[in-house]
Amino acid sequence: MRAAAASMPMGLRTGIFLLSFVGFGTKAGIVPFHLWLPKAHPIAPSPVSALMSAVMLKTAIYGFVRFTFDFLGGGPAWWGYVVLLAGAVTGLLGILYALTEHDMKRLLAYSSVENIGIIYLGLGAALVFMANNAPVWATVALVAALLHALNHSLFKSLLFLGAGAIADATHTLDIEMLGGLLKRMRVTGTVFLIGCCSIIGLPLFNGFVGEWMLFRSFVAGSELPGILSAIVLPLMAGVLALIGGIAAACFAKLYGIAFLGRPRSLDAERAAEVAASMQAAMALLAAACVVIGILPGIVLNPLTVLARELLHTPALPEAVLPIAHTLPWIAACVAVLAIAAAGIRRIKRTVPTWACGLPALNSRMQYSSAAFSKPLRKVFSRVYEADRTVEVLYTQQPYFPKSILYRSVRTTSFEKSLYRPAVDAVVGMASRLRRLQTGNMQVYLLYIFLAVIALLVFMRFA
Amino acid sequence: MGLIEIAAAKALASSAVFLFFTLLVMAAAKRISTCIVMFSVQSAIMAAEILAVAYANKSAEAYTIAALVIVVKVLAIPYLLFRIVRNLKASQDVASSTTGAQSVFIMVGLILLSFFAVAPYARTLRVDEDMLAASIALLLAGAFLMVSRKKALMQVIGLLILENGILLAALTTIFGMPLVIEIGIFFDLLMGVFLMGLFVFRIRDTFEHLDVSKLRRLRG
Amino acid sequence: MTLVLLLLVPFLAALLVLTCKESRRAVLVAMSAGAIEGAAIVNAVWRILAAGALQCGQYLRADGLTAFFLLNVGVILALVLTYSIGYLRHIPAGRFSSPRWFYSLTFLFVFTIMAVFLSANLGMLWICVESTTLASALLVGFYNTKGAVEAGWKYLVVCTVGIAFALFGTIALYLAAVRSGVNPASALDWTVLMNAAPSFGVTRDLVKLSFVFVAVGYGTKIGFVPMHSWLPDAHAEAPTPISALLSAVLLNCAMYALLRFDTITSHAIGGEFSHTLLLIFGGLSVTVAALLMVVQRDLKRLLAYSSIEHMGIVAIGIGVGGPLGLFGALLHTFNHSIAKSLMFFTSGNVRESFGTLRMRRIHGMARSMPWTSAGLVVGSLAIVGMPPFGLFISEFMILTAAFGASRYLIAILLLVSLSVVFGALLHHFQRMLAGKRTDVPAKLKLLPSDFAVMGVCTALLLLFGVHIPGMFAFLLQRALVVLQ
Amino acid sequence: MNPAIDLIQSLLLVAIAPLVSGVIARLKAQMQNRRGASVLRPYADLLKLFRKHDMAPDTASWLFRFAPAALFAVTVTAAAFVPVLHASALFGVGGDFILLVYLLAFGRFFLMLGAMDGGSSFGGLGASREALVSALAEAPLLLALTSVAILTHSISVAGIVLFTLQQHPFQLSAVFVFALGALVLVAIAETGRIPVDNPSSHLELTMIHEAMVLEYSGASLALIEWASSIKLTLILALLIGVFAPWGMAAGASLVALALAPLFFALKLAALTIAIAVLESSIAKLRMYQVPDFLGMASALAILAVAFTALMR
Repeated sequence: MRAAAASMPMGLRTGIFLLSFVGFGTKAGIVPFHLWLPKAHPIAPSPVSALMSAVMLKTAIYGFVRFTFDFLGGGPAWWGYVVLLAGAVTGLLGILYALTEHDMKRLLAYSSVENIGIIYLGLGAALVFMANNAPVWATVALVAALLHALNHSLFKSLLFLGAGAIADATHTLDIEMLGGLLKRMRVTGTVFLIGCCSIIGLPLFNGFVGEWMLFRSFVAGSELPGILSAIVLPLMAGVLALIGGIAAACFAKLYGIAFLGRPRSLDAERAAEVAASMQAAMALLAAACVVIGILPGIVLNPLTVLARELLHTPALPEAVLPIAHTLPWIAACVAVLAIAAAGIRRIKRTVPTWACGLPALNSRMQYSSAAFSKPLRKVFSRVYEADRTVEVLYTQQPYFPKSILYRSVRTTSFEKSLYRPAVDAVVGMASRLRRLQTGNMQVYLLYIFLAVIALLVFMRFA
Repeated sequence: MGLIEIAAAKALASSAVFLFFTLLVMAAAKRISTCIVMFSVQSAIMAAEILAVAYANKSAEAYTIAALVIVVKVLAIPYLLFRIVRNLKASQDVASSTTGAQSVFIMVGLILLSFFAVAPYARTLRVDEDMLAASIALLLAGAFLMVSRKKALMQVIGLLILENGILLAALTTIFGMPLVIEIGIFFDLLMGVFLMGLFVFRIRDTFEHLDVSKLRRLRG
Repeated sequence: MTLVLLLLVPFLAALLVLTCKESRRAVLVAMSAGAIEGAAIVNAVWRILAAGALQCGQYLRADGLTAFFLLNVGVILALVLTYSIGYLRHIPAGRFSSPRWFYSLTFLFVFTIMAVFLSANLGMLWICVESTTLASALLVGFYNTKGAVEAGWKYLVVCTVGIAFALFGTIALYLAAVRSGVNPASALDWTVLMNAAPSFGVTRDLVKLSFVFVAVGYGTKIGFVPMHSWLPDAHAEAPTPISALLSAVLLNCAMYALLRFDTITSHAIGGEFSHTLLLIFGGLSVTVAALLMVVQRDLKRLLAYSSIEHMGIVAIGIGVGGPLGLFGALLHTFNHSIAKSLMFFTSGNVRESFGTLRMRRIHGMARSMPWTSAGLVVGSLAIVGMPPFGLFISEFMILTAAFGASRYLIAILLLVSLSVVFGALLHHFQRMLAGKRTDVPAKLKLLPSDFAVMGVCTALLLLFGVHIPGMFAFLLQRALVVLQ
Repeated sequence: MNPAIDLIQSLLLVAIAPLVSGVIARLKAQMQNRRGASVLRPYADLLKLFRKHDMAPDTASWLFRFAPAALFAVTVTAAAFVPVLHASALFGVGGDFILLVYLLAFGRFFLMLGAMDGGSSFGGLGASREALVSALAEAPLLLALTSVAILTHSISVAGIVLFTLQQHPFQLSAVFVFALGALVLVAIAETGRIPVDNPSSHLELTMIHEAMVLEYSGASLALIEWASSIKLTLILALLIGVFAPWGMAAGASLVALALAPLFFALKLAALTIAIAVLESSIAKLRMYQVPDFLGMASALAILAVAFTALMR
């Protein structure tokens, strides 16, 4: 296969690359082919969502890797830049969209888009390294991408299962209706927290390892001879950091609103822990997240073998090995310190939350999910286009309105400016075509006769 | 040359004109029964032609085909169609979307067009120009009738005329195809007309009219 | 004898089943006849593979290509018959619309289809293709509703007119052969024509003329745009098993006829002309069908347009040519037939449950009918060419062949259309699947047979997406040998 | 080099952190014509808080109690990355800047969650604002450090410091200027100083950090306050180490090691004065101008990275 691919003309190779990029990209959910993902996830039951995120997206990644790296054996640097760009845009838009979601599963689905973007960043970097004849770093980038894919399937499954548990316990996935679940569902809440820590790439959790290797390979990009790659790759570290930062905000919102504070609805208040089997499943995944996060060596080695198989390259460079040795020490250090710090303190009593001296707080006074994400939404308002309406109902007194209704519908400008016109054009054309199917059979017959005549004319000239 | 030969030669030479005549009558016709009669006549002319060819070539196959044409197209199908018309007890109007004069003019135009179209082929294929033109004219005329007449039965008749054109084309160029195939085609045709007749009844029963231009529930 | 048996079984079954007044007996007879026919097909395919080709008299022959399509018919027939067990519960009793009539007409239809594949003679081929129209027209109009009658009528007339052009084309080819010195008695025989084709040079124009008419004629039956107008009506109004049969078998059957003509034409005057024509039809079909899928309101019409699109893809595969293109095209006919059957079966369940196929009125499928929804999702993923389903492989082959042959325009057109289709299906199905449990009017109990059918379809799609079985690949190679 | 030295300098960093906060507060007070509290006041505060009762709101879960410990632990761990007296660190080879940045993010994440567990609107408000600042500060911080890492051919913090130390000040690439600019801006945002946040504010309209810790009391509060002063000192030490390490010991020379605290103290003093001057002379930015502020930092950082390639 590889030999056949090597002898193919460049045009064909490019064709295959672009095809597999778009084809697998659609399946993986890279922007701008991501639209189906957040629509499909909320419909599916939680285990299916988990499986979809974990396996289906990964088969797409696998397919792309297989085609681009194994079958085609890499290509010119611009392939890599295309993939990098796609990854950067996908990651950023994915997490920005996730930030504004209040439906837990939609949020997680958009976060899948983001993670696919991160994986594509690694794949793009690997392609650039390969085109620049730096197989060692290509291996690092590819291992990073594969590792992140693996990690993503772990923590995203965990989170989707957690979402399923919450749906079971509270019958809703709208986080504006939740709150205080950690107290009511201790195991679910704890493992969900581990999932959140993993997904935003905190050290000692598995998400960090993949991202670290990505960062490392981006920094190594500065050693490449080409000016362009030496600028673009390190800048991608900034993109990745921005994605990570927003992801932290996003999952702080998700966890903080859904699991912490006071319940925002009766259902959330009455929530109880889910079945033990479900807890066990989640706990297993959470354990995997932590183990890989602290001892990344156990997955790094097999993945390196795999990547070397794909790229036919030497082992990982020395420069990336220390992380595997450092993380356990860091873990130990943090653990000892945290235990020590926790040991100093003795919680004496619980008191009502301070309410500025007013009567007791209620759940409606808490920060809502929409409010939490508001500052970031405002900063990135160019990406979102919200249709806002505020209806204020006054009685007699002008300063004490009876009710204020605030409605905000988010449509993303990306969808508006790129897809809307395209979709409108397609639908317009389709509607016009639709009129050709008049229902009148005589017109149909006319079409056939016209086709014959047109072809006879064509035949004369062909 | 005996009388029969002279008659045969005459028939061959002028049959195209007769065929054109039947087409013009159909174009002008307002009643379905006229069209059915004209179709029968048209088929009879073709049968005569085939008989002439058969006689000239002493071909048993051609005789069989002529017999088939007489049985199926001159007698059976017109009979079937008449029965349908009678049983339908509906208006006999062909419901043309063009006026009579327009239809005739268009028909004349189609006939001229077919002469114009076959000119180059007639020479290379070494066949009689007006017969080939007639076959194309029949094709076009059938198509025209199907498109312009709104009654379901007229679609059937148009299709039959179209079919006649194809048959004529085959006859004038290569004296028809192998016998088994011809028989198969005739059988298919008969079944087709029978089925269409069945559907005409169903249309009348379910829609209570026979105007196919109003069958427009399914579209888009 | 092997070949005669293939024809005899469905024909006798059609007669026999008509005598069964009781519907359970009819089902039993039909299922056993189906089993016998299946065995006969397997036997025939086996023998064909062993012998290369089978001949029976002057007019029946089966070669590798036939074997491939026979297998296709066998699989779909089995699926359709099994599905019908459950489906027939809902057939209202009428004068001609009873299970026995349904089975009788279905077997008659199968009989004509088998005859198409077994014809050794292009004239016979035409007769049989025309017979398929006649046999299936009554099935399309089976329900005798306004829509069904209208669809049946249009189907009958449009296809008969279209097929008439194919007759003209056949005659033109016959003329060309006779004028090139082939014995008139065997000048319609396929092998004879194939051998004589290279000497058709003198009648070059005639061969071209012939192919134009054949392409329009059989193209009508295949559903190429702009001759496709009958197809959505017929597919939408026919009983669901018949829709599957039409889409999965009848279209392939017409495609088979066109493929035979294309091969002869390519041999006679080179592939340029006929392939260009196929690419034009293919490109037009794919584009128009993809666009029309966006604005469909009825589920089965949507599926019908999708069939047009896929026939366009097959035409592109043949038009691009080369071993890869042809291989992809043949494989695609098979994959499409399975995926589309699955889709139609699920649409049948939807109709029984919701009482409508208007997509706007269908909500909450995912909750209320999870298995059917799963079938729909698998089918639609397969139909838009997602890995790991079979259509991905065949589409990929066709695209690769197109890029390899530097047919960039058509390849890009195909890609764009595929994405439009993806968008259209997503748009339609997402709304149908989502929603509350309460949106569903009636609960449909699925029979084991329904599960079996959907399971087999899914398994086959997955199998062909992951690995093409060796025997099947061998069969396909044999079919390709015939075409080259 | 010597783990003992590394341990001592890390502990030193942790130990002097409250002092740095105290000095800055004192300097600010004096600039504002107040006498100000003793520079040792933060130690007294910590001592007092550690002895006080620890209270938790009734809505809070275990996370509320765990968050300060986690914050403190990761911040102290991060302190073990940064050379202070000797150009090495406890986490020398593996202690790279990426890990450092993410460890700080770790602490912040837990602090945000702890704040939200209180169930009042203040916690959510503070966490939301903190999320904004940290989301936007992470990229320039990482990019600026990336450019430095590229220039010094090392990703570990100790390695970066060692490289710079071995250069003559005038040998250093001009790119450092951009990196320094970016890092200073980010450092301000990260440590919650004016003009991004006001550490002494108790007005809900302006506060970020203070809003988050409103529900904390006793030892928990002590841990949080200590952790944030460690973070401040750590970042100052990082700035010193990366951009002006001269005077730090590199070899095993005892003289150099003995002089190193002096140099460090001088440079730290200069920085605290700079902070005090800055905080006394400019006003806090409006909340929605903070992104602009960080945008400038990002621009500088991007420029720094681009110049590393362009000026090779």
